Amino acid sequence: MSSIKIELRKEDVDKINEICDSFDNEPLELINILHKTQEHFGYLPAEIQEATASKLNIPVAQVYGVVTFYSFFTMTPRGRHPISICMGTACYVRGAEKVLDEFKKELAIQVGQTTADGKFSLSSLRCVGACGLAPVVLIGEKTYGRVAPDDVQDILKEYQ
Amino acid sequence: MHLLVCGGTSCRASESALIAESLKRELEEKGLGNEVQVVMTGCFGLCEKGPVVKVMPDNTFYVQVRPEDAAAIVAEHVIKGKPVQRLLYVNPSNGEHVSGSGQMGSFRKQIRIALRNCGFINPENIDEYIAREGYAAIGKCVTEYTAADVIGIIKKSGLRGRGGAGFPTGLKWEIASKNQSYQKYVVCNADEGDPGAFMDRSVLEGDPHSVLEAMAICGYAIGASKGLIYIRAEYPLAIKRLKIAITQAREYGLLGNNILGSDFSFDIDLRYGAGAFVCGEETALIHSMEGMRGEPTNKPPFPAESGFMGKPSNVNNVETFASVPVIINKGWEWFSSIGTEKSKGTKVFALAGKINNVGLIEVPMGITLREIIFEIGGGIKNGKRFKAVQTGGPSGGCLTEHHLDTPIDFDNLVAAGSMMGSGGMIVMDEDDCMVSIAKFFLEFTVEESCGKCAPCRIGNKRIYELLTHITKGNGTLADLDRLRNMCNVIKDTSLCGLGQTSPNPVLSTMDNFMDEYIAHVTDKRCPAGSCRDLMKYTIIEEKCVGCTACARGCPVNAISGERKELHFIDQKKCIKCGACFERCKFSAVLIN
Amino acid sequence: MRGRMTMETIKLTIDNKQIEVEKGTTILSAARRMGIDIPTLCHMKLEDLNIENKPGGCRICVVEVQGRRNLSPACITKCDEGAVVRTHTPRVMNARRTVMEFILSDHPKDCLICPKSGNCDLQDMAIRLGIREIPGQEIAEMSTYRKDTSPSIIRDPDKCIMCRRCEMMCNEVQTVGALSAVNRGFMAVVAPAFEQNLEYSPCTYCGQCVAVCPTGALTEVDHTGDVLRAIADPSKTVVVQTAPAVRAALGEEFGMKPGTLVTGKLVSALKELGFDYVFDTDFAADLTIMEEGTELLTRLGKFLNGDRDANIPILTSCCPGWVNFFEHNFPDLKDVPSTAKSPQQMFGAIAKSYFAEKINVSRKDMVVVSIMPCLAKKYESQRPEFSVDGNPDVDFSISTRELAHFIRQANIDFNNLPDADFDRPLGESTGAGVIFGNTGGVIEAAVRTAYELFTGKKLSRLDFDELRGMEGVRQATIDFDGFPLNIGIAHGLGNARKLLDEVRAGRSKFHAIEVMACPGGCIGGGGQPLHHGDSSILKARARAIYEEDKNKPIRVSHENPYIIQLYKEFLGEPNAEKAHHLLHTYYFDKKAKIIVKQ
Amino acid sequence: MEKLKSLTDLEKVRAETQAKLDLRARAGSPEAVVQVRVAMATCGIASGARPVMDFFVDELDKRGISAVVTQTGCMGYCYAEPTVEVQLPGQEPVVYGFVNTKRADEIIEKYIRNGELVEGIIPVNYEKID
Repeated sequence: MSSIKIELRKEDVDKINEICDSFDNEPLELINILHKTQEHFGYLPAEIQEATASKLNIPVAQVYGVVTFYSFFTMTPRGRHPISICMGTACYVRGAEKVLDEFKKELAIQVGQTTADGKFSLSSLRCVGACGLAPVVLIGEKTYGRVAPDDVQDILKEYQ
Repeated sequence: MHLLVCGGTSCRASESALIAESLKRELEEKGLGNEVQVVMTGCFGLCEKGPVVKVMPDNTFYVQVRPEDAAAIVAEHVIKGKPVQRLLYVNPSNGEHVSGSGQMGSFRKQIRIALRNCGFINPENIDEYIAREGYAAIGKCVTEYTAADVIGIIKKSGLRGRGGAGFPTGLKWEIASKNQSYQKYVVCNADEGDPGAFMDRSVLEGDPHSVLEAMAICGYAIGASKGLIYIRAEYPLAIKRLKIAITQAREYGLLGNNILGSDFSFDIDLRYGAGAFVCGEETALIHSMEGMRGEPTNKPPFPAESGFMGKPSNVNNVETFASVPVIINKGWEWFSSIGTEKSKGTKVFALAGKINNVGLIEVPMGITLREIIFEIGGGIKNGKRFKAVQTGGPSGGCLTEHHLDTPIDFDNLVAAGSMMGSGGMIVMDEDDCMVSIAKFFLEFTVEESCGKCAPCRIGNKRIYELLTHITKGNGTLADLDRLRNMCNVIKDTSLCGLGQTSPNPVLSTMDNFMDEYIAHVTDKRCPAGSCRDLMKYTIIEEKCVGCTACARGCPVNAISGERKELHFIDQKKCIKCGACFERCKFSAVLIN
Repeated sequence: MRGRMTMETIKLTIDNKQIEVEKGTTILSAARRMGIDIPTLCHMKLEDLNIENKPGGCRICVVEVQGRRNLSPACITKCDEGAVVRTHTPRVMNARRTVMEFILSDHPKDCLICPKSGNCDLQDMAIRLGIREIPGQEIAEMSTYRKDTSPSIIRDPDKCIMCRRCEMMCNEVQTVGALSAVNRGFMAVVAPAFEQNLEYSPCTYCGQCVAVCPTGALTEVDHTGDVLRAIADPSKTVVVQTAPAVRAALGEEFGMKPGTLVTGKLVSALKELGFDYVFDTDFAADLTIMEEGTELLTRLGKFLNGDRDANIPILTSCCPGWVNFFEHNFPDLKDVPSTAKSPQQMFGAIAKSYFAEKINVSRKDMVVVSIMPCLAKKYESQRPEFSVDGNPDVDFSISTRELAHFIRQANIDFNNLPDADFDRPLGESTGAGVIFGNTGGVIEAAVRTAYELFTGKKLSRLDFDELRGMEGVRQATIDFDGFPLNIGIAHGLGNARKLLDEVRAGRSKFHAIEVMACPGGCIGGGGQPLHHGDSSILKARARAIYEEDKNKPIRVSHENPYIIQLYKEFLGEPNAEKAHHLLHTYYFDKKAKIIVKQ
Repeated sequence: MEKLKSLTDLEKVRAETQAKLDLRARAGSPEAVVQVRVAMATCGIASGARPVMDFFVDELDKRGISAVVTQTGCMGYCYAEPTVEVQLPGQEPVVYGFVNTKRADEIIEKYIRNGELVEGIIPVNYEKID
């Protein structure tokens, strides 16, 4: 019940206000607003959620409830090279789990985490729809198809 | 002149390479090597009649060709221009030989209705859509038909929702049309989330206008002026093309006020999903569109009564909408002539898994799994044995050999313990452990459950844990009873469709592959050899030469043995990583 | 109200018995009307208060409806014509049991040492369904979360069963928005933003979440140990005050009928417990009326003289949950509420000055304990502005529930205690002080005094029925001898928000507004014996309060002889300097702030 | 773009576009061109369709072949992505699978220039409805 104070840079506050204004500060647009905000900031830390809630005049608990409901939203910054492993059924039956395990082993992080140097982050995602290439791995914008666990080291080397 | 020889996997297995060689040899001998070329092609989708040879440009089609037939084809057809009668395809309906592939439509297994423009038109060019009768259907509706007429056509066409349970589309529209309100909404569910399904994405990327047009038709029918497309944020290309399409349609006045000079006005906006499978459920989808957590609510009230912003809303999925304009253009009689008695038209499937021709296919309802898998799909990859096909994604079940000849439609799939779902079709072979497959789907459900109701939130987690327990070799027969009971209760008591169907992958694998479950719990054995914890690595005495490669490669030093002597794996230490198996050059490591 | 018209009715069969109900009735209420008690867990309905929680989430109330593929939740399924419903078939019983096993498999099993033990809806349900084992518990992971202790409320989210009652109270009824469902699936739970402590949320500590929590996930901070130690300390003089609503509810904890007044036994028990002086917060309520009433008349005078800055309407300020609420949500209006402290704090201030001097005890050797129906009082007593050199005016505030525990622990046979009287001077009160416990009571008490002071005439009647009742927002105009005084009343913070929005917009027609954070007022406070969703309990307590008022020989605050004496001996005049110093306070802007970094 | 205010307006756009497309495809017509359609759905792009499309655009231009290269949606042959459909004037379109820049070069030189079919054709395996 103590008064909450959050610190943000002016340009960040301005950006959040601009995004909210562009949706007429309409709480119904919360998900679209969060999409835009995450697109800009890369992630949705607590301060940004506070500022968004304050601008939209809704409880921040509600914003947090929404952020934690949808897997697309993240509160941790992603790595410079975000790695996503498709865990769709087609990829799964063609061995995506083993590929994921290999990435975990090589990077020593779990799904949802970022390496200490901020270089890589690991996530699994639902079908990307490239089932013909299963198993599929996305690093940033680049797609790797028919990935075998043995390929993982070589793939990571591209980003050394 | 070209001779096309099918080089698809299953034709290749039946000597298509030899056929091509023979043809080339015959042509060389006749001095025609330069004029007639022999070309290997991809699969014709006719594997059962393979190998096939097609003669271009006259499109003659030969089936079940043998290398020794090459001489006849060259001598008769190439030189004399007379088709070799005995090799022609026989139309099964009348027993006649068919020569041209143009007359062979009947043996092509696929009909493209929802996908009619995908791969033909430039999706970013509205003129190309219009050139293929685009927006003629909405034109027809606003000028010739009343709203009731349109609903009548859709009802009579027999179109059922392609998103899952197959609710009759016309009926849905009718209910929404009867609920009076100054504002109603047409919602397109493009939150395709089944792992292994991508047909909606393909339609939106390849033919976005067909969805826009259909939504307008629906709006006209139910009396809505506003459409919303709820689309996954993970589909950036589809979003981009939809935005372009909406802009172009607005520029032409095909969206907006007074469409084509009529009194009817309709416009469409996009709403983005944010990665929650449960938002495919229509009440959850509506809450998500309202900026809230995508938790479903009890039905009734249905969205047709109280949907987006509490207003009557009609929700259909992408593929359903994509089928609508053609029905208006070509008539309900045409549409309802395709398919089975209770399931009309076609269904798009995303065929994937252990199959040769992974792809997006559209087939008439009533086709058999055998035709899909062994003809269109080109059979099982690497010549393995077919084991099961999973349809309906996490809500569906596994179908087996017994179901291969069952005509596929909404009701037959449900009767077989699966469902149509959105149309993912994952083929599995002998190496796939069905307990693990069930576990895979439950892991997905656990991840995607919204958490609102107890059976889905906790029950699915408990099923997942028990399946894990079983795949680790710790299960008992009593656990199987408990598993089944939990599944039945979750189905019976969950709040929304996600929970009500989530145990299906377990129940259907239990129904069809009980022996595998029993092998896991009583013999502590995984028949498919895929459950790592149940694998046992041993060294075959007769084959081991004592090279020490396995021992050196073992990450946990579980292998002992002197050089040139028999090695031994300590089962207590073994972590079943398989390194020894991979390293042994003498196939002396046995997995069982 | 709608006129009497023929309701469309529906006939259906439940457990082979026919019933006819109004269209729209749920299976649950139809069944209950027939005496079929379908068990529920998440569902909660407070009749007449317009409060209902029906997420349909727990699935305990499922029943079989002929022709439906799946079982239906009785709480949200409306009756259909001709429906055939069965509530205890093997299929239903198995489903109910299995679902209950699921819920329990993700719930800690420390019932023996849980603060809710014996008073827990989940425990009762496990007993009712005869759960004897939880199959698979040995391989079942439990969802666990960080615990949180605030000045008033303890959260143990491990025990949350996602019934959503607290979320509904916090958001829909109170519009506080401190709690929300967060996460998804197995890890879904109700929590403040970022799963942080309530202290860093807009929580008002109204305690309505605690009042409705069916498990031990939300409980009060227990201060009885501190009180016990203070009593045992011979160097301390321990003074206790007890709030009006406590006497109308405490009996329930000892098996008495709701609405039983236990004032005399309460005093006896407190004496048995060893408090040196047993006083009544009602005394301080009378004092509040003197101060607040005077403030009202002063502002009204200015207002009637055309002063637009007179801060009319005046808002009551006795409810600490409400004070927290406007500090968070309406800081721009912080000059509008009365500056009068709450009765609890007035009592503390007077006890540690006037009374301490009287008995010659130094401030630091006096411990003031309050028995409150309220959890926000715990926080209020800890506000720094209510202390002198770090010594709080009220040392400990314990709830009605804590007091009941305390009495039991002290081996006191409450039911057979003789009645006793409060000590003097701070134990004497009027009927006006008593009715502070009900919604509308503060303003009624204020009207009784203000009328006589404003008009100089005696009231011909003391019961203002137009100010009473359970409607969330009420209004009345009282004729102040020709001047129509417009009064607004809200209980439940969501209702208060409606009135405050009008004040903010300058559209309010009221001269005075009473706000109580809790539905029903203090009798429905977050520290009261749990009502378990039965609103008839709240209504019985309200009746008891009015009954106590009726039985009091003096029923207007300014006639309380000890109040008169207090002003004469110590304070001087209401709102005068000393009174102002001791009995008035100021408010803070607690809205979340964004600090811009350069 | 002009707003289409009636069915007649719509029909006009349809007829004009269709005529244009027909002219492109008709052998001997003054506007006859080679038409290359690259399947550019997510799966195609993921498999490398974009560089293939760029290759066709650049190389056909460089090699002086009058052609129209457009993108289109998924053709359904996911196993054979990237897929490209080539239509020579007056001929049935032919779909090639597994097209990389090397195979694109072969398609230009052999098929587009000389009409010789190249290995890797994907036969049409479905019925059209028009």
